[in-house]
Amino acid sequence: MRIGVFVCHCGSNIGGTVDCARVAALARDFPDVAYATDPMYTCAEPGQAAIEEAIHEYRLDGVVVASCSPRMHEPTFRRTVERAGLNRYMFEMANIREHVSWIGKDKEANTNKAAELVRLAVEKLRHNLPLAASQFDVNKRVLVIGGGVAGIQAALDCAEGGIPVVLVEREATIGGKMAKLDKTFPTVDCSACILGPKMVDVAQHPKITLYACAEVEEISGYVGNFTVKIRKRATYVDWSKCTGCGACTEKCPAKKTPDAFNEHTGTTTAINIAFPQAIPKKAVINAQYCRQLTKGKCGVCAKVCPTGAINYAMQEEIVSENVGAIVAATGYDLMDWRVYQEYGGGVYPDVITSLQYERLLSASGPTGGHVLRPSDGKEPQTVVFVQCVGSRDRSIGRPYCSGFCCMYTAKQAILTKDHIPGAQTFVFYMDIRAPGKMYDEFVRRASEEYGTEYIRGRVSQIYPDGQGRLVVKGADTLLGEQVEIKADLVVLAVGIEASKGAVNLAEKLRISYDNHGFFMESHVKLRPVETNTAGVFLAGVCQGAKDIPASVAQGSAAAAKVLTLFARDKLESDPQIAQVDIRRCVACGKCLRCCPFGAIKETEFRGETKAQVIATVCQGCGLCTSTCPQGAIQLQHATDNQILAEVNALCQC
Amino acid sequence: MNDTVDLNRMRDTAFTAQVEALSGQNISACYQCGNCTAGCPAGFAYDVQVSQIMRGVQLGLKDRVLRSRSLWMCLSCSTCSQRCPNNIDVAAVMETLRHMARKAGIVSVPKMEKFWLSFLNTVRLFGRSHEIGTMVLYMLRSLRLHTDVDLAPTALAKGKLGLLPHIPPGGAEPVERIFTRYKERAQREGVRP
Amino acid sequence: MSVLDGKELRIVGFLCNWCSYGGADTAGVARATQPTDLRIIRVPCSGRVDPLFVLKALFNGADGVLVSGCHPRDCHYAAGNFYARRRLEILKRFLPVLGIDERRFAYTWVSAAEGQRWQHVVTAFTRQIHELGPAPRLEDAEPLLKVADMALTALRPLGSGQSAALDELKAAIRSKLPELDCVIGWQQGRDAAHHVPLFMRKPEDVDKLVWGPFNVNNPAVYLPSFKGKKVGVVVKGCDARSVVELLQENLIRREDVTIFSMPCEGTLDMGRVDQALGRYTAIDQVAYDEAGVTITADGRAQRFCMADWAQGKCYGCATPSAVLTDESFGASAPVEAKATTPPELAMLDAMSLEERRAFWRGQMERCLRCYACRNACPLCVCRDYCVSDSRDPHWMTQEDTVKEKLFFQTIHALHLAGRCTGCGECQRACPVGIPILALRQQISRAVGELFNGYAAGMNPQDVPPLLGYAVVEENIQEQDWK
Amino acid sequence: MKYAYYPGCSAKGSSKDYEMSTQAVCRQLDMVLEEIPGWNCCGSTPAHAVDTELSAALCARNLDIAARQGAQLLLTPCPSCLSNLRAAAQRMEKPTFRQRVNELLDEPAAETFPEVISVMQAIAREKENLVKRVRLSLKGVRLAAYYGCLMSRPAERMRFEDPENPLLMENLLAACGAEMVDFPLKTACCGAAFGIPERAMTARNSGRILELAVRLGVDAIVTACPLCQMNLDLRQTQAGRAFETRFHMPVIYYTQALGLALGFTQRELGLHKLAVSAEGLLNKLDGLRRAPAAEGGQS
Repeated sequence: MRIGVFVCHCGSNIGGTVDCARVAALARDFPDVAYATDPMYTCAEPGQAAIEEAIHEYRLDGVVVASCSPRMHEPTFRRTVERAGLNRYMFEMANIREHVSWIGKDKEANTNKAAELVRLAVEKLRHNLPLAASQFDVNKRVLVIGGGVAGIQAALDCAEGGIPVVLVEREATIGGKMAKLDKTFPTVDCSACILGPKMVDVAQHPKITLYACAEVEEISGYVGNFTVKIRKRATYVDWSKCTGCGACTEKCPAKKTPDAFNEHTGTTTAINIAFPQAIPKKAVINAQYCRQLTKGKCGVCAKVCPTGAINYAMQEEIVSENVGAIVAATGYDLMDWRVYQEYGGGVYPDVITSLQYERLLSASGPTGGHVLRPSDGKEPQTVVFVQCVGSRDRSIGRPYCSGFCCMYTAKQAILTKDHIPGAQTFVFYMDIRAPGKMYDEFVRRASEEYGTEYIRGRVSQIYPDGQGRLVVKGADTLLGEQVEIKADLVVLAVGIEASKGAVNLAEKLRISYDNHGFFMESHVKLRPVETNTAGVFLAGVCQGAKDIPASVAQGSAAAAKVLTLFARDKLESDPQIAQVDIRRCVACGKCLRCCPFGAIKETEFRGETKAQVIATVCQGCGLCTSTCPQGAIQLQHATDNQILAEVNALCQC
Repeated sequence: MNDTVDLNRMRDTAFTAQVEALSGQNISACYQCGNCTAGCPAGFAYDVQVSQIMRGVQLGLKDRVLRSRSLWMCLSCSTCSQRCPNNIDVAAVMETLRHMARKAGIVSVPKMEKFWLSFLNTVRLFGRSHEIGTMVLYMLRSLRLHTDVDLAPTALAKGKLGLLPHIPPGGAEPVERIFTRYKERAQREGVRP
Repeated sequence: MSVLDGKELRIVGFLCNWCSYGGADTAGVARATQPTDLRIIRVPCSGRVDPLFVLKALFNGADGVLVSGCHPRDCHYAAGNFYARRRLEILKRFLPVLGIDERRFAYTWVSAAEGQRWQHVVTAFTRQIHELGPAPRLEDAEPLLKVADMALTALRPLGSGQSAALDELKAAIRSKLPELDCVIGWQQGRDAAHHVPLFMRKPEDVDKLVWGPFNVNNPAVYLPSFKGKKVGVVVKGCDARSVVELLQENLIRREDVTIFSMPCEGTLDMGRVDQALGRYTAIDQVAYDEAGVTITADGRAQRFCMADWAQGKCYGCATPSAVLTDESFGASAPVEAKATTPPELAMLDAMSLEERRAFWRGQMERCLRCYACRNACPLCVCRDYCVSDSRDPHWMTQEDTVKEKLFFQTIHALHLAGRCTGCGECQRACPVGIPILALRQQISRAVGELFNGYAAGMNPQDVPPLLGYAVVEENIQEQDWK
Repeated sequence: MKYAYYPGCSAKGSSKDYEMSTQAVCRQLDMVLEEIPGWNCCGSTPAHAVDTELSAALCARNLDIAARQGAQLLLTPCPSCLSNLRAAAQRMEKPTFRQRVNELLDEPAAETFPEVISVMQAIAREKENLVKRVRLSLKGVRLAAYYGCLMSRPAERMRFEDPENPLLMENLLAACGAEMVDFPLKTACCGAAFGIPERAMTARNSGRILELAVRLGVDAIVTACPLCQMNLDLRQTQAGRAFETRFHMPVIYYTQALGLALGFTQRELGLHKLAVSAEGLLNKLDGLRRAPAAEGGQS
């Protein structure tokens, strides 16, 4: 082999504490090194050109660049050697900046270490082989999981881009949490008015197939070629016949059915359409409360339905869809705040969640938009808002900030004044997080124009005073005093958690999730929409707390990623994947058992069972390689021999 | 007191570290939410609120913290610890600070110490606590002769207060030895017993 | 080229590309000063780190090895670090038996954002290695050849097995033989005091079948070579566990194998027996009594009481009857439920690290590199493609050094991690009698400690612990770097 | 069943009624409470307020006595004793601390101590037995359970139900027929520890609790703590003065309430020792019992 070594000075970044010329000189004595030099800036245009020239001039068939982290410039230099006609995998990097010059003070030790790292890279390179990517077809359809505002945005953008979309929603209607909101900050415009048209677009778009009351059951396949099984729950209403006229809901006698859409602030009927703007606007029977289904007698809805859509015998159904990409937009749920026994643990009717308060504010809510407190239906005069209930609280294992509570609390305080001009509002807060556009101004309006009293401190206890009001015991840390308020209504800004079932879905998607069930993006800053499973993208709060504008932006971003992926007819698979040596394989299945991606299958080879890597599924972790005792499955570009070469370069006594 | 807090001069990080070590609590975890203050049943009698004491410890304002009267008014009810969102055992910090103050000879509310010592004296003498004994000793120490005398008639009438101390069958000597050893050790280590 | 003499020690790091390598980068970007000893090898995932890489480095002069991956749950590959944690923890507990201080090896988790933590880990680990000083080399140890004798009591009475229902067994084999290609058992070998494997294909072959303490071979070793054929196998309790393990690993199929079993009363340590018999021309007689056997060779009679002359593994054997069987005859004496340390391991336990190095140095000098250990192992299924003589992957050189020879043993032991049933065939087959089983036993002990008493070869449905993981490992206490 | 028993000093003084009723109830449930011999004061709040090691030494001596008797469990009626004994046992798990404490003792304390639990927890284990032996139901009586601040906090030390909302007392009394209100201040501090040196603080905290109980319309506050009982009962006038009112709220021990249900007389339960008489409650009970008898003649 003829290897060229380029020891970068990176200005004084490396050259300051490493004798680069000496490293290059030492490198000339390493086996197979035909050329070594120490350029000032290797990644700059002239530096890259110099590599290309050297490859031609010295007939190099491999290049080592000793400079910054490969996480920074490996792709850059791979392209450089490729331009000069080498295979991109005949290139190695030695990280002598982040791992040497920036962390060590002793120039002699640094120089020595840099030379060793170059030697390590040279030894690795001597065991490298040219690798080539293979190509496969893409099924240009996308699955969007979750019909909240993020999912709706992703679905609409993809559909507008010409891509058929399958949208799966667990609830009876799309719209998610945003559909439950009365108004939105910082403009205080009506949530239903801005979300409604988008929901209708979803319903009417020819490219979008919507499954409501449905959940993803199983996912198999890989980027470009996923197969998804979707479980459609029994709604007991044939939606192809249901016109959404609502005749059934008027006549249904089971009027004590819990109203999940209204966050249990009221009750509804067993057959029900979630809210007037529901999409799809179809009735659904709640089997637990339906008299026909529980007791076998009633049948009122079937009698009154003008189209004969009621079908009490309906069974759930599994449908299969083939897609090339998946957007997860499963949103969030409120945490179960009843762990706060000091706030009553849910037994005081006038201590409610912020989402319940939205329903009380909303004209389509159970009180028709009049703020009436649950216990006695009276208008509250003193309303206390408590922030960070279940956020930033390590004692209950929720150290994170839920992100948008500060803003909606300000909004709710403003709306309270709009509804009850004489009301006094208090907000207990720890820090106000209002970094968005026009956000801080909005919060200040709440206190300056709407007279909301902001009190910096947490609330220790909330309890009834025995005279119909609630005692709120808090602190004003700015005053350095204990404070106490008698409130008519207390609204808790309850923290968010990943939506129920998120972890289960993550396992199906084979994507990572954090300790709290939020899905992990590929890179916190630079790949915030991608996951580590190719072809799976994230949108909205399922990835972490965010407000509506950010959710919508991420929905669009996810759609852009899907469209980018689908811009090509063929996809290339990364050649850095595992490969089976058929002779050595004894078909013991150990690799197959531990592969995190299900990328290994059994195959027949001349009558014998052998392992086979599904190239498009393999992600290149190499777990199989370190599992196989026979050494029969080798991760390309990180084979046993390549790593051994590195170990031997360092340790050889 | 109203002087600018000169953080270059007044910060005593060793103090913060010592409080952390003795109490076993991570003081830097406190983000000043005020929950401890909010729930404190003695807060109204404090000169410095609990959360402010925590802040003082964070900043290493040793003198200000150890001189606080609040340390002596803490009821040790642990409401603060129970509700701390950062899992800090605030009551343990308060107790640690009180012990540190005592050892440094700073007793901002002497009557509290007097009461405790009176109580412990009866325990030392009789092996068990004795209400009237405690009260008499306390009145003598604090010169508060009127203390609770209004209650005594009722309590005596109801047979709630025994005039004679109740001494364990084996005598009070084993308990007295504990106190003696404790006192000796405290003297050896040069701290206030 | 090497580390700077006197200043640095040789420390190798294996870092996953996604988290820890990024964390080290972050530390660099933050100019977080660190000791310069560490050299980093970038791997895709901590799950890619074969524990043998670590051993290779340690054998070849590394003074310390550090593996770092993504935090549990944050693995770029979802679960790679979970597998790594189990394997590396086993490795950590394996090192001392070789005479290597386990503090020379550490594994931890550092995310790409945790530059500070990385700086802290590197500094602390480097300090730890400097406190330990340069690693002593195996070759520098004074060879120690002595093998200590351990006093032993068995968990059940050992005996000569002569009350076994051999005739019924033979009848059963005869009746099944027509459906089977072959039944594997034992027959008399060169004389009545040595038994060898028997392959019964015809009814008259069955007459040759023998039972007793000379049946030392593990017939399970032959099963994989019969893959696809219908085969019967006569097993002792220990052999049955090998069969179960082979089933668990898909190396044989349940429907192809018929298991005949009788409770075993122990087998003789033929190494010691042969030594006691010395050179002889002919065996005159082998007479069995209830508790032992008397061998008369060249007119000289010697009695071998099973309680004293059994193989080491027999004393702690808790499964004298087959754990899985199709046809079984007779029941074993009750077994005392008690955890025991195998004698080979107990001997090493009693040694200091230095003595253990000296021990292996001395023992490995005697190794002939004949690979009889490998060939006798029922779970060594690579056979023609053993990594010991392979170029790709090229784990070992052909150099005849103590280091390479011991490295082969560690390969074998680690490849058997969580799989070795402790049948001891490797040690029995060793022509020079090196107690190599101890290495496997140490790993099995670690597996048992870590995975709630897991023992290999007990149930074909078990998931071998190293092919699985738990998000929270109850028994693994990770080093905290405070 | 036999239990090792640590009564605490107040049992011999200010809370003789607690002791009487506890003994009576336990006797009825076949629970034999055997006082550990030669026990001493746990040091209560003053000891740990002054020094943790001294406090632990006083406790350790008692734990040691119980341990040497071979007890697995040690019962105490008093939450303050419970808290101190448990704290000492917990702290002494740390070898350095144990060493310091042992230096104060005649001889080093036993390596393992019995677990200390409240008598209430032991009675709760006998709940079925209790229900069977109820002779006079408390039906119609409205009670507020008040645990005080020490019983359930700190949670990891006390391991006594939900630290904010324990329900053990409610369950026991409800099993006897009583109507238990949700009492949000059930674990609030009454300030008893400072009853002597800092009356204002005590009056204010006690007053809050009494005020809420009055508003909730209960017939009595039921407590498990001798300090709380004495404070809320004996100092009720002081608290009333601070709140510019006159409270009349009986504060009884839960064992007294259980004792009534089990058919003991007022005297057997020490109810005559209350400063604020429970006559109203007792009359109500009597009335309630007579009423159904008059109506249907059933017993």
